[in-house]
Amino acid sequence: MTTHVTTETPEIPFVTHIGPDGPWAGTLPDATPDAHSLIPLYRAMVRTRTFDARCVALHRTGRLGTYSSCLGQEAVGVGVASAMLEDDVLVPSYRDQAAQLTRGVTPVELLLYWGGDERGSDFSGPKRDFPICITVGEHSVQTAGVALGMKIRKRPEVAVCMMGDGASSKGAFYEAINTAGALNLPMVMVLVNNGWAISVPRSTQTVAPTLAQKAVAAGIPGIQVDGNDVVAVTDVCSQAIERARVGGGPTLIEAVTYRLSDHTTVDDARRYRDDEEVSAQWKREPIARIRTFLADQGVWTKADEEALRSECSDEVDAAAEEYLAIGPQPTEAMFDFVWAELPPDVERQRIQATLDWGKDV
Amino acid sequence: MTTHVTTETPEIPFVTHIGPDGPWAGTLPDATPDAHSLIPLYRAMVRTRTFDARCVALHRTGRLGTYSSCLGQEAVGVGVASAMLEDDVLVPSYRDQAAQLTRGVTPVELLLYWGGDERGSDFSGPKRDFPICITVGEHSVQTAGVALGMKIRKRPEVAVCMMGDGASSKGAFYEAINTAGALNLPMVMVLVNNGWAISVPRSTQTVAPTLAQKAVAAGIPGIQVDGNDVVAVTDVCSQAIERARVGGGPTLIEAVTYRLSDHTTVDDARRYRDDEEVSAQWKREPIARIRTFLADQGVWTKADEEALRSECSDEVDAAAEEYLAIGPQPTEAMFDFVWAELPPDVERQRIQATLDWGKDV
Amino acid sequence: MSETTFVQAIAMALAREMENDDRVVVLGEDVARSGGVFRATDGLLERFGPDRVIDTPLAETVIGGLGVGLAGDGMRPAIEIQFAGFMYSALDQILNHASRMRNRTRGRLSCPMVLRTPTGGGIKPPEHHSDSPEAILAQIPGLTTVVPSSPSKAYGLTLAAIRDPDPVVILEPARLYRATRADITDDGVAMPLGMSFVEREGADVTIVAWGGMVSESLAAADDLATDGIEATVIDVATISPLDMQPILESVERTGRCVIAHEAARQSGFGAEIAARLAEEGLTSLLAPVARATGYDTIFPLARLENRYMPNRGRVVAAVHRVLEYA
Amino acid sequence: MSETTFVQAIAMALAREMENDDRVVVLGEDVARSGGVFRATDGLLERFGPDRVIDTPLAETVIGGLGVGLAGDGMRPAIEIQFAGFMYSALDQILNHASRMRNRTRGRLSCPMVLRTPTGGGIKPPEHHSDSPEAILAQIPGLTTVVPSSPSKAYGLTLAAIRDPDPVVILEPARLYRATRADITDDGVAMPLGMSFVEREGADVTIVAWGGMVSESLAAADDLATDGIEATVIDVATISPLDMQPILESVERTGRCVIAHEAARQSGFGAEIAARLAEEGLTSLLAPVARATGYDTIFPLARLENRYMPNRGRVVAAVHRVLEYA
Ligand SMILES: Cc1ncc(C[n+]2csc(CCOP(=O)(O)OP(=O)(O)O)c2C)c(N)n1
Ligand SMILES: Cc1ncc(C[n+]2csc(CCOP(=O)(O)OP(=O)(O)O)c2C)c(N)n1
Ligand SMILES: [Mg+2]
Ligand SMILES: [Mg+2]
Repeated sequence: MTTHVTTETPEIPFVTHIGPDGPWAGTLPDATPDAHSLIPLYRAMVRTRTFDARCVALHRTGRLGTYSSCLGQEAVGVGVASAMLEDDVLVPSYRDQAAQLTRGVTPVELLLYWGGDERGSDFSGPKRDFPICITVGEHSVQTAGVALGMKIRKRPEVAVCMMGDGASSKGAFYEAINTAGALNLPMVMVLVNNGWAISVPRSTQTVAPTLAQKAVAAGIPGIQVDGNDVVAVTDVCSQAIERARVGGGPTLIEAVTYRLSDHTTVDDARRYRDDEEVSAQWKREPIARIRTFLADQGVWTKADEEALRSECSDEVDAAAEEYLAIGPQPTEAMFDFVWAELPPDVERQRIQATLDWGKDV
Repeated sequence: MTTHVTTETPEIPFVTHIGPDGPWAGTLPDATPDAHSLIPLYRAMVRTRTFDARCVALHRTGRLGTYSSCLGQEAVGVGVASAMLEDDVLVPSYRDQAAQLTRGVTPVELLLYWGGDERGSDFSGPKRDFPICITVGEHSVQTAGVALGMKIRKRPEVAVCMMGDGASSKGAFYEAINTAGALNLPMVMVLVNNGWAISVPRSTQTVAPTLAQKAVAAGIPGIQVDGNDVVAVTDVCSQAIERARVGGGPTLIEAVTYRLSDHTTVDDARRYRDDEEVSAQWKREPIARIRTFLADQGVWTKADEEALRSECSDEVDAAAEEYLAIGPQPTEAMFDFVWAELPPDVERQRIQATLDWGKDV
Repeated sequence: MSETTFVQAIAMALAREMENDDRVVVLGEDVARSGGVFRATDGLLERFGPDRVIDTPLAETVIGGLGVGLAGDGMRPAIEIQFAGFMYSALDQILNHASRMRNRTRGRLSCPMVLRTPTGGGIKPPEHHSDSPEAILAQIPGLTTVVPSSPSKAYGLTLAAIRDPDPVVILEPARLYRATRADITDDGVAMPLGMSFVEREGADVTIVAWGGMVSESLAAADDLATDGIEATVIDVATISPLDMQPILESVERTGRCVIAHEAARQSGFGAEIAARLAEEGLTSLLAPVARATGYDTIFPLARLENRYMPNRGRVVAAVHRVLEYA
Repeated sequence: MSETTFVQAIAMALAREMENDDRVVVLGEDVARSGGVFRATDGLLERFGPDRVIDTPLAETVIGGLGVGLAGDGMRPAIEIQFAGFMYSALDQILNHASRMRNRTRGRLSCPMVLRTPTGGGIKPPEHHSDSPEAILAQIPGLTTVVPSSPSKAYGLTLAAIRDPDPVVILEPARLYRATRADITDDGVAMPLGMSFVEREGADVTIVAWGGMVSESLAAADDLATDGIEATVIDVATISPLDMQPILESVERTGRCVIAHEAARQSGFGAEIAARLAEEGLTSLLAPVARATGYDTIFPLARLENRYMPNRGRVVAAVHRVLEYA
């Protein structure tokens, strides 16, 4: 007699509303009930892409540090941010500019950050949003902490974490979703599966056919969404966030998208992936399909498009100019935010450092 | 229109052959094809329990350190060890005495270890088995390393990790099974779900209805087995191990058992759990049911039982006596295995230490 | 009458501050239902309920992360790691996140979390239960690390830690939990962080210690006194930021210094104190500095524990060494 | 003609030892297909195939654990952590397991693994990419930690590390990867671990440095020489176990010592060296020891990086301080 050791793979829903290949069938979801409601999302995506392209250009000319482009992933961030309320808290990774911009982090702040200036994380807009997390996946557990605080204070708020497919291999990610389930936290985890973690393809991270099914380990719902369909992302995130808001617990969302850019401005992706893969993915990119849809629906004209383009580049021009005009912080800025009150010995170092370097820089 | 964010919970097989309530139906599995083949398993369980009780007694009288009893969990360890070949490698936790004893770690070695002497981890039997892991869950990732080495060297060997339900909450556990899946490693992970992690019940660790389903996150098979049924444990482990041996990849096994003892000899479980729960679990304990079965099958007599009991206590008596006669290591033993070659400065410390304490202790 | 143990003093401070400030929450493994494996959170669940006293899953990274997330968004978490040797999985959270939150955001966010964990040897536990990682923590700017050495300091420094606007790690010497008792008035008065305490004054030698080594050093001072040697004993109490002033002042008078700690010698926190003496107290030194520390070996299992841990005898021997120096 | 860069020297050493010993395997994030984000494992996949050069999932705990498991069962893994600042999730594996395996099993098992990781500042990267955690590692008995300061040391010490019977962490100064070149013969000759190297001799002052600070210190020595000040420069190279002998001997001659490192000052590894001087070199010291180090603040983002990192100028200033001391 043998006992069969098998496990069925659970069926993971995959949500898409507006695909890459034109004609769309059926109604729109509640979160974006008509074509007009999609215009802000479309605008946010174009704004992000304009900003993103400028960042890459600024790096090329030595005026910005290493920068991780979100080219092709704009729908995820815009969808996530659109589904959030102001009082919700976003805990982002380094490639979530789309969400950050849409939540009100300013282009100048992001430029400062990527230009190597801590002031870029002093967001004037979403004051409670966490700074960008560079240590892959470690912010997932912090998001659980933010969500726990919301729950303890009985506030109708939700904490949202965004991170990559690579990050889904980190133990922290699992501890975060498992604990969010165990404590029934108002948390939404968005895995931005862009196919690559630097040079490592998604298939190397795990043999699980979907990342969404990792939710099963935590006993929470998991869902896959077309991450290049801003309508689908907004829909799925809205539902997950609203469910979390009313005590329904956490959700894991896998947004399937693609990193059209290099990993960062100091990476050359042609060393490890085929051009054909990239060109094929350009057909799925998130902006064109919505533009087509909006035009088909008669709510978006060539003139609208031109106006938007020049509005976006004007904004980004102005932001770049402002950013470039901001001098570095003075030397003592290294000391001024390490502790609320500087220990006397470090105060001595501060004085020495400012003497060494002179105060005007 | 709304999209329903739901995930079905996968069906997790639960394997049991010989339940607590007598009559057993059907044939025995391949790994233990007839009643005679169960006798060694039964003997190993009784031996373990005898040893375990002695350890608790030795602690009570101050002759052993803190000790974590495996009372009620004997079937898991015996089943796991019986399913392994000599050249497989066990990476155990602190409550896996049953598996260790069955693999050939001697009672004296275990007594030395729990008596606070490093020589207890210098196993004379299973020379490649890893030492007991105290940092919960951290050995899971090491097991993946052992398995990777086996795979690289193309050896027909399997690495087996054992750990608790609490350990299943650690990120290391997830990284281990996910990586074992990704690299298709010959590894078997046995989660010994004994209902408690010190004072924290299984239900606090996760809302996942089973621990076995955590396998879904790694894309590997997961299965639940009645951990108090040594036949079922041996069956399921044998299949998983043999599958791994021939390149079929890792398996996650959840063995459902119960910690009948306190967490350790310095814990008092009555402070956090009900006596009724414990008494109810005594009815499920693993030894009586096999004894009944063997007796029913006519392969085990009262005389056999008496002989076994006295054999076991004789062995444990002798072991305890031998253990108690072993003096502590000399002071310099603290130095002699830190590096293969002691750095000169530490050599000076070694000389100083031996002078300070005198050499004969 | 002395009646409060070290561990009860901690529970008292936690309860006091939970009473004072409803942002304070306690979380960790076994802290709620069982009140902590050492009883440091005893009674808190009953008193403050399951919203504020939380048994987490067994996972140190998320325990650290819950602390960072809670504190970064306005709460005052006091998290427990069951033993210092299990803290390393949370180190990324402590080092890269908790200690840097204020700096990274230019003060927009901060991280007033407390991480409590038992430290040190002396209780003959299983492997990995005797770590003394204070020197690792001392390398983390933005983090405060304290090691109370008595019930009153446990009470006062725990209160201060919870009230501090930045992250604080409290290393609690496990061997003191029940070994020491004192009269403590639960008056909610904190002791200052960032201050070394002179526990005893003597003109012949300065002994610097913290945590479990403070009582050993005081005992050593007693032994020395019977030989007519008068020692100053300084309890560093706050490892970082270090208050060097009393040490420098004392060594100016005594000219001789012994530093005692349980951790291995190399790169232990004693090195920093000795270095500061070599930088700022060189002219005071009449003899080489001596360190009475754990050896540069692995903390042994129970049977050799006493051979490893520096004790009053080793402190006395070190004092004789620095005194005999011509 | 000088032609091998620091990072190429590492790749060369890895290839050499993979050729020599088929137990050697390389694993980590991006090490195979891409040859490492800095190219330190360039060409290895092509040469040794996917069984021995392995891209792991993005998970530092399991990368550490794979190392421990492989090494504990007879292999010779050389794992890569992409930046030192991401090593903390693997610290439990390094500290509790890799470094203790031999001791815990009384020599039955050992853990000859190598962990390579870029360290230090100077490349203006994003946050968390500039950590210098050598003093954390120096507190771990049973672990060897090296910081090569040149292409030839990178080659020789990497070979030695792989051949060492115990775990070795190699901290590779990222700013040296491409900044330095040397003529290297790929002869498979290792350099000794556990040895400090005198890089330059001078009678006036001893400068002790490692990694990226060695070239800054040599540059400082050049600057000082134009003022007639002759400095000895010692490259510690192996942080732990520390070879103090050349330092003590040099300070005996010079009487003055400056220790330079990038990490924050408090409890940095400079403290251990200064402490050893206070213990064993006190009579040699004609002036207080000085440390030219990073400040006790968070390593800043790119724009202030140069303000944070100690450089030849700060080393020179420190030398003047110890020389001016009467
Ligand atoms: C803990 C940690 N390990 C390694 C790195 C180096 N690193 C930066 S980005 C990256 C890949 C991340 O991939 P993914 O999570 O898929 O996000 P993506 O970059 O694709 O958005 C790696 C390995 C890091 N920043 N943090
Ligand atoms: C990393 C780590 N955290 C905490 C502890 C303290 N501790 C020892 S056993 C234990 C509970 C473990 O529960 P489980 O994994 O279910 O195993 P069991 O003891 O039930 O066999 C805890 C929290 C530890 N040893 N290691
Ligand atoms: Mg990715
Ligand atoms: Mg358990």
